[in-house]
Amino acid sequence: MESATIRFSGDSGDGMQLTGTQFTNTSANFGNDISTFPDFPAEIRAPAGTVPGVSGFQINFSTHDIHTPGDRPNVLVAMNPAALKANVADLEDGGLLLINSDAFTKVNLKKAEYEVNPLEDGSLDRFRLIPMALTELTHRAVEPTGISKKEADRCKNFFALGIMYYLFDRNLELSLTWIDKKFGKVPDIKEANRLALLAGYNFADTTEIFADAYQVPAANLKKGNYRSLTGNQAVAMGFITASKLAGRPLFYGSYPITPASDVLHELARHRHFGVQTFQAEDEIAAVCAAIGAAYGGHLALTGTSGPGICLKAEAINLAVMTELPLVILNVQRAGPSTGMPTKTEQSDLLQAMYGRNGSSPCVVLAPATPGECFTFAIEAFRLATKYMVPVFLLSDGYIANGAEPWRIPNEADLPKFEITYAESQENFQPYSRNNHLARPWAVPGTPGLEHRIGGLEKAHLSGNVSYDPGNHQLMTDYRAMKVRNIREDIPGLEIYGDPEAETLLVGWGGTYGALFTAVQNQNKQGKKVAGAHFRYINPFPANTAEVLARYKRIVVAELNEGQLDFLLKAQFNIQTHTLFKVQGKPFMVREIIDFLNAL
Amino acid sequence: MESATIRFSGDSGDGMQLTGTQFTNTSANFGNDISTFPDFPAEIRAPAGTVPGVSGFQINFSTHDIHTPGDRPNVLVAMNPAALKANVADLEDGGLLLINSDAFTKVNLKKAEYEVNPLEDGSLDRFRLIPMALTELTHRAVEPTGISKKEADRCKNFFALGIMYYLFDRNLELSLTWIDKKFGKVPDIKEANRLALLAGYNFADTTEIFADAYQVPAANLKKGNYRSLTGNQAVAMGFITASKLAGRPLFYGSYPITPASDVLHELARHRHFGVQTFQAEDEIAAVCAAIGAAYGGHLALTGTSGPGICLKAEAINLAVMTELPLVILNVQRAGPSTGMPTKTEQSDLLQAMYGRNGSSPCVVLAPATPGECFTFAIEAFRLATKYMVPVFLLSDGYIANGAEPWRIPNEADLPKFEITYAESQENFQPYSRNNHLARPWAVPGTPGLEHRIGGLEKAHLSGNVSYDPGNHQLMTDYRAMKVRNIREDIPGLEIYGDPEAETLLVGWGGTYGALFTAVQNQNKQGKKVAGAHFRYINPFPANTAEVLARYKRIVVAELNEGQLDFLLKAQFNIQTHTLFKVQGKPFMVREIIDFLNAL
Amino acid sequence: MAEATLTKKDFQSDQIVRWCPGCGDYAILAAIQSVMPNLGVPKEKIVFVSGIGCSSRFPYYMNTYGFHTIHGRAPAIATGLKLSNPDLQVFVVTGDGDGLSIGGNHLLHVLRRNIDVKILLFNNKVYGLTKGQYSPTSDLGFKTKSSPMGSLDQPINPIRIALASEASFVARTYDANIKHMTETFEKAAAHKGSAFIEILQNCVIFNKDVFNDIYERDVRSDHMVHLEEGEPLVFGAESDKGVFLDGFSLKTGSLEAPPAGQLLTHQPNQESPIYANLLAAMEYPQLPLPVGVFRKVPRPGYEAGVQGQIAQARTKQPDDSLQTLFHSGDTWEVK
Amino acid sequence: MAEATLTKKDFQSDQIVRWCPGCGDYAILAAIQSVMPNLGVPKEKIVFVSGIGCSSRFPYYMNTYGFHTIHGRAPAIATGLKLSNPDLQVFVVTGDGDGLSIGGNHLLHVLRRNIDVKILLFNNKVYGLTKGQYSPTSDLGFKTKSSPMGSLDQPINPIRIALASEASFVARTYDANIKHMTETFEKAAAHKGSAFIEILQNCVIFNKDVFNDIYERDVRSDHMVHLEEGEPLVFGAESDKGVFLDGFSLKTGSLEAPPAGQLLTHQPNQESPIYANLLAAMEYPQLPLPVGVFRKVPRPGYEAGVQGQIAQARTKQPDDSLQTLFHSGDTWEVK
Ligand SMILES: Cc1ncc(C[n+]2csc(CCOP(=O)(O)OP(=O)(O)O)c2C)c(N)n1
Ligand SMILES: Cc1ncc(C[n+]2csc(CCOP(=O)(O)OP(=O)(O)O)c2C)c(N)n1
Ligand code: SF4
Ligand code: SF4
Ligand SMILES: [Mg+2]
Ligand SMILES: [Mg+2]
Repeated sequence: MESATIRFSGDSGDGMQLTGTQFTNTSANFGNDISTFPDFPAEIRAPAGTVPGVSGFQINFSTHDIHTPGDRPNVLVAMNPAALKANVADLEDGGLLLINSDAFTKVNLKKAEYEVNPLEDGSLDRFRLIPMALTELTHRAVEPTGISKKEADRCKNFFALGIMYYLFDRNLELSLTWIDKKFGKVPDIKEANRLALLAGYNFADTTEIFADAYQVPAANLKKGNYRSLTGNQAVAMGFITASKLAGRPLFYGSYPITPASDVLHELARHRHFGVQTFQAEDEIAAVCAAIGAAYGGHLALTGTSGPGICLKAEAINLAVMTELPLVILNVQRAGPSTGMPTKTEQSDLLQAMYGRNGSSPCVVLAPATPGECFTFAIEAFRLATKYMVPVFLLSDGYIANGAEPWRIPNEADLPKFEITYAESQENFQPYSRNNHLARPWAVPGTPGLEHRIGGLEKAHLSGNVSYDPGNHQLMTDYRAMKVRNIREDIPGLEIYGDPEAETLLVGWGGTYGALFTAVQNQNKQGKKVAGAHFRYINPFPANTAEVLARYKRIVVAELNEGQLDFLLKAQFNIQTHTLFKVQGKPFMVREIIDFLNAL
Repeated sequence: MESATIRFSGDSGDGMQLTGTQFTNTSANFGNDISTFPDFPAEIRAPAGTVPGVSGFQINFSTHDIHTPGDRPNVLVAMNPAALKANVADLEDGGLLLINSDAFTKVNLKKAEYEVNPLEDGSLDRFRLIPMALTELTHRAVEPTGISKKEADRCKNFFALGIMYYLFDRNLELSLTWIDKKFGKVPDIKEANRLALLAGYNFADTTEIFADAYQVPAANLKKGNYRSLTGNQAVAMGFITASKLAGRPLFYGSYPITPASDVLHELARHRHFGVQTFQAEDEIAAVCAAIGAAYGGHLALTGTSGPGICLKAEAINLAVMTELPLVILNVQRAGPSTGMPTKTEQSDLLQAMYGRNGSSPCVVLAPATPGECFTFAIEAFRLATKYMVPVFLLSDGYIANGAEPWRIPNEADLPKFEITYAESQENFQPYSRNNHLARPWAVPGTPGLEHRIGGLEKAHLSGNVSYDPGNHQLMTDYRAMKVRNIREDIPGLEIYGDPEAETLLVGWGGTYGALFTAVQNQNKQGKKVAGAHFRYINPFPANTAEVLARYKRIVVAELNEGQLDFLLKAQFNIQTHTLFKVQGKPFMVREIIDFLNAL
Repeated sequence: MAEATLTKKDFQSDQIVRWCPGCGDYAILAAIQSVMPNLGVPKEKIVFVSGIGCSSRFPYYMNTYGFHTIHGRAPAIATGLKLSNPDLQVFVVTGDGDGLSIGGNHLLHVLRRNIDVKILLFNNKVYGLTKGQYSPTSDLGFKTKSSPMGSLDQPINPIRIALASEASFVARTYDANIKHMTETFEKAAAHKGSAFIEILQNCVIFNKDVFNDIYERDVRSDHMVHLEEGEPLVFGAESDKGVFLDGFSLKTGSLEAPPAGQLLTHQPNQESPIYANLLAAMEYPQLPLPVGVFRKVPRPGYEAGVQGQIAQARTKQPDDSLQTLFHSGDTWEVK
Repeated sequence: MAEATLTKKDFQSDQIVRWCPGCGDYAILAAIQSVMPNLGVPKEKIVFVSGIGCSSRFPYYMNTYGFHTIHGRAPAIATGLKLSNPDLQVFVVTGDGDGLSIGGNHLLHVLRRNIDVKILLFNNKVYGLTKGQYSPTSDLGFKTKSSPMGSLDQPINPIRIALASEASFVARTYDANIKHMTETFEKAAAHKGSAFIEILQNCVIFNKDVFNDIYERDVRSDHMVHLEEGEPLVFGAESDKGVFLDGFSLKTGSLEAPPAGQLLTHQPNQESPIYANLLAAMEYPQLPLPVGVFRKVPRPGYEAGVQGQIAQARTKQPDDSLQTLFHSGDTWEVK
């Protein structure tokens, strides 16, 4: 087998995220390329056993390069009827369906709103159905530890994991070590989980429920040390790295919100890097505190998700006017309004571009993969501090929670960027500009640079309040030019896929994996398709017009109603074919291929 | 003379706004067409005598139709050196410059940062300079009343007004009546102002400082009753009218902000129309209270200026999701951030379109003149309640404070619109839709319609919370279609100017007067130019694509960095020539003509 | 009268309740549902407005009108609703995060205006919905994912905030006592004007049993004092202890051998805020925690004020025709 | 030491002051400028952060660092600044609208966190900058352009809000008394932690002389009581009257023939908020208005807490190299 996709699904309380992560780490360690997609229930804990309470974790692991967690699982593990109901439609025909038959009780069937037991009505016939008394088997396995029934119940995810390890011929070592570490302080629980894992593996081995174990050999990844990383972890690590590279402390002002909260949690654990996390009373205070810290000379970051950006808009404009370096992280989720907080979407792009009063240019970046969340976190601060400008970093729920193997960089290979504060001087001009139009970063505490800034229009050079018409035009132009000129400081738009293509598939941010895979797939089938993916959106790369002009047909695919499409049309006077999806879900590769084929 | 432009300028304390308004009313009453432009100092009262403290009021009055307050005054009244300094550059060559020479003291010259007295250094030679001892003359005129020197000082604006009345052969009656009414309770002040006005008039008459009085005959205006109206007054009156027409009370939730506060003041005076004004603790509470009132079945309005819209964004999205009728008035001012609060700009258009997370369509309207502020206030509520959707009404500082004669409509000629609330019924479906896709307006208190709404994605029909991917797509599409379909319910884009034009001058909102005048002017010179002005921006009128396609050359002119231009390019795949101005000032007709000539 | 026959069941919606098993919210929901039939208000005149949080899912479970709004803004939305429809009975449901963190300012202003809405603040001293960060009522040193080394934020006391906001009705109750909740809610509903009720609520997932030291059955009588109008502040299993004011400080002592100072008698109707502030300063474990109505004073209602101004304006200017409106300035005729 | 030689003039910026002639803000500016040289802090370490309002133009006139931010948000911006640079001396300038209307929540939270910033709230009971609408401290019935029939909003008392926000330093002073302002500002600057100072300020344009009944020279001694630590609450031109606590109510009486109750002695250091709340309840004309320091208690500073956690974390995990960070999870090698 070249690659396989497993989805673990169960009740929120069944530990499916944990099971998925264990399988991910083991496979990654084994040398597969991987990509994962956790699918959480909506934030309220739904009643156990119901469809809204189902938690899922999908992993795609492969012997070659992969870029998506897979469209449809080859194997589905369903711990209860609700999990089956919520996920079975995605399982490929002929796929392996592993079910905890103990959970298919009358009560549970009713909770999942099944009228008849699907295990009995033939509705699952097109799958390789394997019902197993997982609860029962786990209970028996952990009996020697004498733990309670309830505690025993909670071990059944490890039993299921053991089965999967057998099926894909994986080594148990990593998970056993993890169990040791995690439950070291509660020996009987540790032992129970150990026993469950081993029992699952052995049970699969001895009962011959599977014809054979599959082999998904190690991928041919670039040499190096790897770890698995979600976008949220990566972005946090990137910000800390930026702080180390710049030699300035990181300040994170935030207010909890799904799916951005984990960045706060992650950064809060890193006080020993000098990181300050400030959990503010709301998003307004969070961004304002960050602006205060930027004024104070820190690497200032604020992070949230869409609705929080609404609240930060007025203050972001203050940073635009005062030309302070500020990075704004938006882990996008499905909107408008509260929308679907746990679901992914790319619909906050135009908000980042235009969601403020007045002419208010900010830099807009969008990492394409979990790994790029790391590099773009650094890039965001490089640009913010070099150009004294707010920078939006648009991540999304999909890459924020999805994981992929990340090749650990050498410190020496990391980009450098230098920060200089204004130094004591006579006749300091807070709104003078250097050759790339940045004003000086003058940090309070520096003797001789005492000056006043604020949200009223500033006079060129002196920074005094000015209502002069010509000055307002000049400053408006400066603010715009400063951002526009960043074109010269960023890489050009790259093309992947068939060099002779006539069709260009264009996307941005977190959809990269699916688009890339679709192009690969098309090329394999001899279709003349290439792809270009935007990570830099404001400004667009310098060669954008030229690249777009090369193709007969431009297809724009995004998870919104056409926001990048809109920007491209307005700026480059092009016509496009468009594939828009607003369903709170990432693209399936199939959807893109079908669309391209139907053109 | 066909038309004339006078600018009164003086210190904030000199009563220039009052003087201007008097001249306006008298001229309007006389039968001229008029257009005015008050130019307030920035909001803090600057020290008397300085340039930032100068207050100006320009009026253009004419014997034919006019649409702008005039580019450059023919007559400038400057009450002190600062007023001269701030305004003299605008006076036309050969223009009449009336100056209060008493104010040109050393101290005042210094406050205005004049090194030498401009009355003496020949720098005003290109004007018809008329220095007068206005202070002195006024003091003498009011002596009989025995009022204090300070009080006497405050009468000199009426002295100046008297001079202007003589110069343009105006009747004093209206102003004398006004003085009677206004100062009725303080007889000596009343008498003093009367004396000052008469003395100014008589002084001009007897001293023969002017060769002759000018005649600007009455214009040929449509028959009817007229009054003069600023955009802020008009919009307030329009909202009250909407409330009367709909038979539902008006609720205005607002928080004071320049230049929108006067709408709050104006509406607060109309409690007897059942109007509720709620001065909230901030803009967020203001829009939220309005949403509560919309939910409660009122005509709900919230109003502010740009920075306030930032704060309202999250709540506007709640109205989008809950599909409640809400009108949002934005009296635009120069941005970004606090910007220049007293100055005009059109730079919040894209914010209205895209300034929220997610895909969040709202209707966007922009009245073109002070008078249209009235009709579009009604139109905003007609659309909001018919389609159950938030509607932005984009006014700006220029039309909000500028006045023009307004032909008082007959009640019978006003548009009708009907509002229906959902009635008690079984199995009520709060997210069912009528044939124009509006959901029912179900007001709490109605038996049998108990239901729950909120900001989470709603299930089609039932309105329950839904995370279903297909439902999210469906509802996203409905929200967009609902707004898009309004195309069918609004007038098409009209063309003015040369019917055989090859060039189309396009604008939106408050720049109409200048653009229209420029086209008229070009046509007079035989230039083949036409104009089209957008009042409906989202959706654009149904015939927009077709109209734009008719012209070889499209020129977009707006007071921002190109926001309408951007929308047109993205939606209609056109190329444009652009004239953008971001100076906190309206267009001068000359600028547009020059631009067109240079094409 | 139709409403006279309503029962608790009539107030249960068809939505499955989705709080965690064991969450204190269930008991609060049950108490509210059981109080509803007693209000004498028809179902369709009752509206629950909430913000965002676990607690704020509340309206979905009530078979009344309901509006699950945005984070922290429920008081403002309720204000507009109540001003537009003064005869509705409006409840606001909020949490310690929703109401005191992002929404603190709206809470303050709705209370000072004395808008006639009943505000139920579910205080579980944590952000439940976003999975367990510390809140403005969390204890100093509270360790959460966002405060792994302990919270540094001095907690605020919701009752003190409500009193400083000039609230006319201020009470505290707790999820472990349905009867006490029921009585408190009924008193709040009967009050004309804003009513603020803090409800101690157990978040079994992220701040499990944080109030158990105070309100568990076996300690309750010693660690709480139930406020009863006109009654002395007496507590203890044997009702043998009292709360005494000595100078500016409060202390407890036995009734049999009373300490120096004056035994407090509960006077929620005092116009001056001094007495209520005194009670609000009582915090466990230094003193028993007071529950019940801290303050209940008559104050003019805002809605009535608005309606009064409209009526008065109409008396003064009875003509509200459009023609009069249009002609209300200087006008002239062109012939 | 360079800073020792600073004078008031060094703190005057080159900007023309643009308040209305007669505005109370001038006196406050003069008082602040005269206090600056005495702080022992070099000019470059002083920052004035303000919101929006007439009062908030303040930073332009100070020759220190200054940040004129956006409406209501100065406390939050000051928080970030102070956390990033704990050795700055940060002042926040705000108004009754900026600080208590739109910015009420940030004020509350900066105070409870005890961030070491000095907050000067210019209370003129009106929105000056937007030309005269009523504010959260305006009197009931106040007629303005936005309340032509009189305001219906119950005013709040800034001191009570600050106390409920757990502020560690709370004071009131007034623009008519430079000496009192100067002393109060100096005390605030010396306090470690948040300091909140309400300054009664005369807006001569929109709320002219609103405090004259209280603080004009000839009535001042009868209508105000100056709080002095350890001294009895005595007032009157002859210092012959006192403030007495009788049960839960305060009253005034002659010292010679004292009424029932206890003459209050000023104790701003009381840990319990009861005493300070008592003073905060004193409002003119029922009682003389207290000015001076209401409360001043030691509390741990937030910045120190953060720095402490960083230091502790570094002791525990001294290795802050990037390689260690990158390798901090499960890793594997591909060869
Ligand atoms: C603007 C905005 N910011 C943040 C959030 C995320 N959020 C939802 S609920 C909540 C806190 C809830 O805490 P609390 O009010 O105490 O309610 P509980 O869940 O504890 O009942 C937060 C931060 C949001 N929904 N909207
Ligand atoms: C977001 C926003 N809303 C409203 C305003 C308008 N505004 C400026 S200052 C102010 C009130 C100022 O009152 P206060 O704080 O009492 O200051 P004062 O002018 O009385 O000193 C308002 C409403 C604004 N600048 N920004
Ligand atoms: S997380 Fe806590 S508050 Fe939320 S439902 Fe669960 S137990 Fe209740
Ligand atoms: S309006 Fe009032 S507060 Fe503002 S500067 Fe003038 S007097 Fe001072
Ligand atoms: Mg909570
Ligand atoms: Mg004020």
